[in-house]
Amino acid sequence: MAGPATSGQQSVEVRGTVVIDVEVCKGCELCIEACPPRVLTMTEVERNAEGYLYPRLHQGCIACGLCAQVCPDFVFQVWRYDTPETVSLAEVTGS
Amino acid sequence: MAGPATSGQQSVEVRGTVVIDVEVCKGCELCIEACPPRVLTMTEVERNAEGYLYPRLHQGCIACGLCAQVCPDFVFQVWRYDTPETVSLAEVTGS
Amino acid sequence: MTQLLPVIPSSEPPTRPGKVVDDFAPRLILPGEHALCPGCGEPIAIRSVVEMIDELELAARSVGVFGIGCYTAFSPKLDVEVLQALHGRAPSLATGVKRAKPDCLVFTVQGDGDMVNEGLQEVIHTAARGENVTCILLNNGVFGETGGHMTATTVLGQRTKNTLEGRDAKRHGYPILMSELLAPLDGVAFIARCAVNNAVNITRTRRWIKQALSMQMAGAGFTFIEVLTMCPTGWFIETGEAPDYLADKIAAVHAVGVVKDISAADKTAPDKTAPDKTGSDTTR
Amino acid sequence: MTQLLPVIPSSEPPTRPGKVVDDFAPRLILPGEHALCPGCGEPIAIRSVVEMIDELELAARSVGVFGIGCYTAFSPKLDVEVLQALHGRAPSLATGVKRAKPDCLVFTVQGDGDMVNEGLQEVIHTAARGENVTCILLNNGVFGETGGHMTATTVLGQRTKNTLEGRDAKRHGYPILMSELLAPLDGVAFIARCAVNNAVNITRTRRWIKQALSMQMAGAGFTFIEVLTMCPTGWFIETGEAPDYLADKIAAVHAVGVVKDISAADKTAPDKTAPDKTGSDTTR
Amino acid sequence: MTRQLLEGSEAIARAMVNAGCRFFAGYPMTPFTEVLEHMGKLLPDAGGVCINAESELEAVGMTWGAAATGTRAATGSVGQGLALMQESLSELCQARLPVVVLNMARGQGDYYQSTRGGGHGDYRHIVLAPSDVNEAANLVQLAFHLADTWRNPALVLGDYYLAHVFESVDTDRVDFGPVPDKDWKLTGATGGTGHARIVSTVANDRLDVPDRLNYGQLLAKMDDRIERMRTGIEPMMESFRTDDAEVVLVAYGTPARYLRQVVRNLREDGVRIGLVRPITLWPFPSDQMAAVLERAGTALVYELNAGQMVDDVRLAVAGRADVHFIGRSSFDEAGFGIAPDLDVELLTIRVRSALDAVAKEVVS
Amino acid sequence: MTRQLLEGSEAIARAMVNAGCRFFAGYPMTPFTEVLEHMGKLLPDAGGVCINAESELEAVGMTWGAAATGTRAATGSVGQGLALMQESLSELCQARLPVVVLNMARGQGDYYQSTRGGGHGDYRHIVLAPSDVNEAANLVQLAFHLADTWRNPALVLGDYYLAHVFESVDTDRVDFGPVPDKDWKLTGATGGTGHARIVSTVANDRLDVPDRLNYGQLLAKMDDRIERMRTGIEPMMESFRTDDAEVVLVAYGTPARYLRQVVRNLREDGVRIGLVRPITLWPFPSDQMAAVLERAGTALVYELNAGQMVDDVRLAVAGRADVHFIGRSSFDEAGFGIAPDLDVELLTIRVRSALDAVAKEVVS
Amino acid sequence: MDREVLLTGIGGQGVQLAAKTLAVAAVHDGLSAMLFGTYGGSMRGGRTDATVVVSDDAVGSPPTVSRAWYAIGLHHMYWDDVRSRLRPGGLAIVDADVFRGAPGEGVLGVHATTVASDAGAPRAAAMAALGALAAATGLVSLDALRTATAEVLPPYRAQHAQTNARALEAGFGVIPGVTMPAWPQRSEVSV
Amino acid sequence: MDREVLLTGIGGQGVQLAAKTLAVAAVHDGLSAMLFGTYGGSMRGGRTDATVVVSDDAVGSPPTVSRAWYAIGLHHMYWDDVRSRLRPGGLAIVDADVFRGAPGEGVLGVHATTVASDAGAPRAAAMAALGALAAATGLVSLDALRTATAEVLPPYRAQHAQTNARALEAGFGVIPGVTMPAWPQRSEVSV
Ligand SMILES: Cc1ncc(C[n+]2csc(CCOP(=O)(O)OP(=O)(O)O)c2C)c(N)n1
Ligand SMILES: Cc1ncc(C[n+]2csc(CCOP(=O)(O)OP(=O)(O)O)c2C)c(N)n1
Ligand code: SF4
Ligand code: SF4
Ligand code: SF4
Ligand code: SF4
Ligand code: SF4
Ligand code: SF4
Ligand SMILES: [Mg+2]
Ligand SMILES: [Mg+2]
Repeated sequence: MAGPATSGQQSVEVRGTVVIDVEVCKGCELCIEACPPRVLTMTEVERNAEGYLYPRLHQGCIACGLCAQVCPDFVFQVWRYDTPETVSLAEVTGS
Repeated sequence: MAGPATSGQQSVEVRGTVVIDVEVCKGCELCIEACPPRVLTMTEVERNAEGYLYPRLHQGCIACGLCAQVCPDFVFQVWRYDTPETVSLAEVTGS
Repeated sequence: MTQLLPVIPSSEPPTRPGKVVDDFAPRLILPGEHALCPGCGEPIAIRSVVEMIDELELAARSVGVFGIGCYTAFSPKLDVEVLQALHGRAPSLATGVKRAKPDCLVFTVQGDGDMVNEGLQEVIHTAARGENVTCILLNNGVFGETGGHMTATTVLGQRTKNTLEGRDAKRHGYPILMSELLAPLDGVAFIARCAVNNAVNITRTRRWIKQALSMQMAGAGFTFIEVLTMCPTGWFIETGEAPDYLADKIAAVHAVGVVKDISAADKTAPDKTAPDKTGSDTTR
Repeated sequence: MTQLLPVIPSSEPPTRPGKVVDDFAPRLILPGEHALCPGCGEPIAIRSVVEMIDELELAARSVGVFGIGCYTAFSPKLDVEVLQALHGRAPSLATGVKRAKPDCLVFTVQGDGDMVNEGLQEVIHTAARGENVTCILLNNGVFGETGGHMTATTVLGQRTKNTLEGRDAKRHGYPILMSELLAPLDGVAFIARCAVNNAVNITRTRRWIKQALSMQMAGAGFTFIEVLTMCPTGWFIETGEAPDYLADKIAAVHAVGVVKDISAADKTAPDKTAPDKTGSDTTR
Repeated sequence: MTRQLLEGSEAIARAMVNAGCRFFAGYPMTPFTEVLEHMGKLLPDAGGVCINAESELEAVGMTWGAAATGTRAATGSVGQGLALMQESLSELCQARLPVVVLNMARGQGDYYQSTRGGGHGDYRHIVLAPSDVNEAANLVQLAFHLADTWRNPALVLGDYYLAHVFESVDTDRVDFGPVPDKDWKLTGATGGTGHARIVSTVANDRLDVPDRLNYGQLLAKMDDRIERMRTGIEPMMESFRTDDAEVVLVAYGTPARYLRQVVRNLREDGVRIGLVRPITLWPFPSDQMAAVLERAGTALVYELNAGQMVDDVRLAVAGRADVHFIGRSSFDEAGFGIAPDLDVELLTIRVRSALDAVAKEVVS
Repeated sequence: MTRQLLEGSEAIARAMVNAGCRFFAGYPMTPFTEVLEHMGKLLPDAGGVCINAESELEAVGMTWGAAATGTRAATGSVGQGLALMQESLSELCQARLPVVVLNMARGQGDYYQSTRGGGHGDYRHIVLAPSDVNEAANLVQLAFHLADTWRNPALVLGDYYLAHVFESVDTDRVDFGPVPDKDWKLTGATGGTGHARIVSTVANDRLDVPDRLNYGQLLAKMDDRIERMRTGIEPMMESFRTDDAEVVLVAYGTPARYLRQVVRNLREDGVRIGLVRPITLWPFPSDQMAAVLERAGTALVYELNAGQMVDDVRLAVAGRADVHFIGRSSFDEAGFGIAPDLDVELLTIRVRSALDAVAKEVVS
Repeated sequence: MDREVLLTGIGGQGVQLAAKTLAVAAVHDGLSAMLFGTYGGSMRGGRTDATVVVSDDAVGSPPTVSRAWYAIGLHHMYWDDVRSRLRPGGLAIVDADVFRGAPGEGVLGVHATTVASDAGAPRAAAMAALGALAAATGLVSLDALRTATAEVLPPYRAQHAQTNARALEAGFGVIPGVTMPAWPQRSEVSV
Repeated sequence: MDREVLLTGIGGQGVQLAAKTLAVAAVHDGLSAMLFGTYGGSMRGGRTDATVVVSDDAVGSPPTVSRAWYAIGLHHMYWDDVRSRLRPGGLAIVDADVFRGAPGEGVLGVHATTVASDAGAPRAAAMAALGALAAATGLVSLDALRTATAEVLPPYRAQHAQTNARALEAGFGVIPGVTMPAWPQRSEVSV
């Protein structure tokens, strides 16, 4: 299963990624709840030109497209990799 | 039972009568059907000032008030006799 | 075989002692002619309303709000206060009257053209609001006043000025069954569909009107009376045929009966009659 | 215990080979910002509509008739032909379009204020007529556009600008359940109530919209889609709380599910879901 | 040219269909009802659609929808029904949709409604007022032509008489020349092209600034459009025996027919009197009328109302002729607009006494 | 006198309640919405009722019903919502019901709607146009007084500014003297007496001829009623520095406030300019205004529309002064009626160039 | 030359139908015609009037006229008004079966209801009276009237055409011949 | 004497609230005030502006003004228009945390967002800026502003009064003292 690492896991399978058009985001956070692997989090300080916080992607997207489906502002472009990428946890967390 | 005579009957019990304000009648004939003993009939030639045929009362009213209830033009005043009148058929029909 | 006895005089009160049990127009209708057609059902329905008001001793606290249709011409004959509304708007006027004078009995008198065509929205909102008024629909399935065209309640197959071959669902859509449409709304306390095509139905009409008015005075919420009325003129038939036409055509779709009664649940003998598909269970 | 992996860049397409499965706005929505509030459910609902039009390959024969509400400001962003109606009047305009161009897919987009307040009569008559159009109700229980006042669908207890202590039946009457109100009308072929508060409901929304549009193209008669949408602004809550508020408050009364489907009878596996009282059977 | 004895309503209906009208919707109201009825009979055979709408609001909405597809479409009612439609009738101007609206009015109390509008904001309908059935059959066709030309609603103001009088009439199609291409019409076809059409009261076209409507801008454009119509549409007026007139009657619609007789009668008695009859009520034939009235010096304005068109007459002459109002409301019991006052003898008396009053004024 | 900083909407609401208004119904539409909101807050405590009606049609209907019981009742909207109400608004005159109607208009495009009516037939609303919040608080009370006095609807024509500007304002009850007894009001009490009351648009009272309504007669009576109001209601007008003015600006409502500043500015530069501001728009203060304008010789009429009141100004002067229209529509993006043109500097330029143009005309 | 005919009665007497029959007949005879009917309310009793103007030229009159050459009265209720508008030398016919009170001097009473009833059309008194007027004046031909009776009925009342025609003919038959010719110069227009 | 203040920003920044706080405070200080706010649409982002006119006499200005003594800018989007209306010798304050681009010459940048955040009220930058304006000009007193913060909030947002007041005070504290007195003659109106 992809998604954020659960303690004990050695690697995650990353099936895709998203391009986030942060400038049209309105900070509603609907995407955060919708993301099954919960790899989206909101910025805490940075804001876009309209003054909104916006989401960032963490490693572990499964390309499910739910963020795009629930986003009222069409912020996401979702990519599915032709082949999933296996990311070693040690590598990405530097631990 | 009151109402028009059925062959063989000797007398009818007349429980009341109606006053018919023929000038406001519009000849719709609803009263004719409504009268249980069927003692109302329409004129065939005579018309009121507005040109309508209107109902006449035959002997045998039971003072049920249905004619008044169905009449859209409030043509009837219904009287209930304190005591019914028994009318001998021989007398009224002259037979 | 029955035989008719001779015609007797009927232009004067009898000399034999007795009392008047029905006196031309009822007390709350002013004497004299009115302008509605021969055989029209509307005066019968309106008569039933004012008689029930009289029975409930509410004559001096009632306001009737009239729509625009043939019944409009009848309204000035009532000895009950009348507020004339524009076509379709009576329920909102009734709302205003009731809110301003909550102790009044407030009712509307509207035709199917008035209520189900022009003013459908008003009555539904009034019902949903649970407004404590009684709306009375005189349903004849035509715009009588303007010449007998089809309304939103005209049943399939019914002949009207613009559906001379009968209303056809494909071309003219389906009728709205007003009592059934309102029934699911939470604000509605009582709904009955009545008819004035014969004495039995008139009796039920009176009973259900009385119940609706009583419930209003008890603050039950929105109450609704639909009365099927004859319109021989708009149906293009003889006056004498209209009662049967009503029973056979109209009431076959718009079934006579109590459609909703929130008070029935609490009663041992509910004043509720099963819908009657023919509307002609009668002594005609 | 889950642990978040590091943030990765997301401002550019990836270099790793892959394909776009969701491309910002769908094809029939023009790119760029829109003026609706953060967390508003309406763009999600409208997106679903145009995506289904695209799937059915009807983009070049569709006309959408818009009511007046917040969604109005969204309509010029569509790459589907749009006819703007006055507040409440969209179903009649849609009727005119459909009668003049029977081959077009004709749908309305209306809010609860637009459809259930101002234009209640229009949609009911259109439905009763069996008009072969699809009316889409975006129901958020408030007049979003004018500041969040109560509408005719606001559920009891719901907080709005003029019912800050919650809608109270005594003062403000009862809500109208639009899908249920229309269901008994004979002209109606399909009714479903959907919601866009989570991905599962969005998926059903899309499915039912597709069915309604397909049935229209097959000439089935009037089809109706009610979509419960979030309005955090009018509900005076945080955007993130709105999906749950919708499920817990609104959908508890306006239940999600297929309410009527005349085609279901003929099907072996009907596309019909039992009404869901919570609207929250979800993977949220 | 084929003339038939037709009721005005039927003649109007036939003329509309001959003008290419293919959609009609209305709600019964006397004396408009018969036009609706005739359209219901005629349109299906002509490949069109007539709907007995459930109300006036729905009628105008349906017509709006049909017109948006480029179909020649019309609706109507009497003034009271049109009062209900006022929001739509003003916004149809804003949406720039060419619909034709019939007002089979009761009396002439709707002049203000027709020419000033009771809708909101600035807008104008093109208003044509026939005075007999033949003219009605012509003007109703012209109404479609002008509506299409200017992308604006055009209103034909009739009355009970025009609806119900039977006359020998020609309803054949009249060719008023070409109209602009309806390159704005909705058929669905432009969807998915990136430039899907929009017909709107609040948005001009797809957004120029992509994220905001500019409704205000659209509203402000109306000033220009009104001005272009006012100057671009040719005003029409009939002058009857005004050449040497010292007093000129002003009336429109059916009353003008009666006043023509009055003029004939008075001329026989040597009174130098004439009649002008505006045919386009908007744009009002101000210049033509001013020219006639100024030359004559005195105008007597007759309307079947409390005085409405008289404003436009006064505005036209701006004090350069004496303008007197000699009309009033006059109704049958049912209020349908059959006017007991419309009687050539009564009107002759009325005009005579107005002439006397004017003469006295001049003397005193 | 107590002055508070209140938003115009709230001030108007308070003034209405203080005037005895006990029923209000409306449907949200910017910028009317806030008045509705404030009435919703105020009325229940005052023993009254405020209903958020489901639509404008229902709002005016409810108000009609409440007014028929003798309750002081009001409704309102913006011009667009009032367009929907036109049938009711004209028939309320026919029913002779004293309701107060607020038009918190968007811009000034509704002058015709207010003063000529878009309803059908002959009727007039009494129309009052305040130009600041204090005046609004006063005139809205006067509106109830006039409505009751004349048994006729009275309309208060406001705008976005009046609805939304906060000013220090006095909303206390103003005593305009007694009003006639409402011996026509419905309470049910006359039922069964043989003379039950009727409040109707089609029947005057119980039938005189018992079996027939005479609707036509009722309609025709309206001519008189209009005339009685026209002559009986005192017209109101403000004159500002017109004594020695050679050019007089004419404006009503909020724009007049800006033009007063313009007059001050231009006076500082020695321009002999003044301002007249009609306060009653119907009856229009024709005589007073004509006197001022004729003496000055030139009038510049400024309205935020394509030119509507200018008709009344022209009708008032009947050619005895030069009347130029210098207004135009001006809107914010949302179309709410916030006008970029309402800027003292811009208006000063506009008036100056009008003065130049007039001067040139005179020379050439 | 305009020849005005006024018809009056109460709702249901067939006044409008008779008027229309006359106008259509006139067109059949190559004349021009204008017809204007008025009735209170759409459906119910009350006054009903019609004005028909027949002309051998184009009709010059407006829809209603102050003066008329001819009048037909089927009911006494509003008759006085109509009668007072008759031109000197004109002709008025009333249904003597229905009329109460004096129809006025010089008015021709025809037992139109009886005539019509006898012809099997008890409701077509108006037609009988129209027949009589045509017979007395030659305003329109009987042939044209006969043709017109069928044309003026809506399809759902087509069955009445026959009876109406019979009443017309019966009424026509009551009058011995043209006594007051409408069209001196067109006397060839005859039965 | 009329003292005009223009406030501008985008929806959600609290511009209208700050304006109302100022107007109410002015009334508390015994001055008269007029306030007019505009915003595109009712509920959504976009330009939002307010004009406040404070006067030691009755307010003479109409609801909107061409020229102003003071301005507060919370967003750069529509700033240029506002700035161009500043009277010579007037004072403008902008939120330096949000502004992109040059606010213009002679404009005082205040890190209003930071100041407000530091005071525990991250959304109250407008209040901080208003505090700064009051401090620099003495247009209204800090006391009056404090009182006003509570009054201007609707009941359902009463919980924000405290935080708004803190932001106000923090903004007030940023400015060393009255540098451009609004009311020379009323210098007693001070903190
Ligand atoms: C706004 C408006 N539209 C149309 C009319 C014309 N009109 C008068 S009565 C009527 C129909 C009435 O029908 P209904 O209410 O069914 O009453 P009925 O005549 O059948 O008793 C119509 C359409 C009107 N008076 N007002
Ligand atoms: C005739 C009319 N009345 C009132 C309005 C004002 N108005 C604009 S949008 C709106 C409410 C819209 O509510 P809804 O349809 O539920 O849409 P939402 O904003 O909630 O999406 C109102 C009342 C209007 N535009 N037209
Ligand atoms: S759902 Fe869209 S608008 Fe909302 S926070 Fe996520 S990206 Fe931003
Ligand atoms: S596509 Fe979106 S919702 Fe799905 S995993 Fe990736 S970021 Fe999360
Ligand atoms: S019911 Fe009445 S109106 Fe009808 S025929 Fe009988 S008496 Fe006459
Ligand atoms: S009261 Fe009327 S219905 Fe009853 S028996 Fe007598 S006449 Fe017949
Ligand atoms: S038309 Fe119909 S409803 Fe009207 S009075 Fe005649 S019968 Fe009654
Ligand atoms: S107010 Fe509500 S419906 Fe309107 S845009 Fe905002 S969230 Fe959406
Ligand atoms: Mg009916
Ligand atoms: Mg909504």
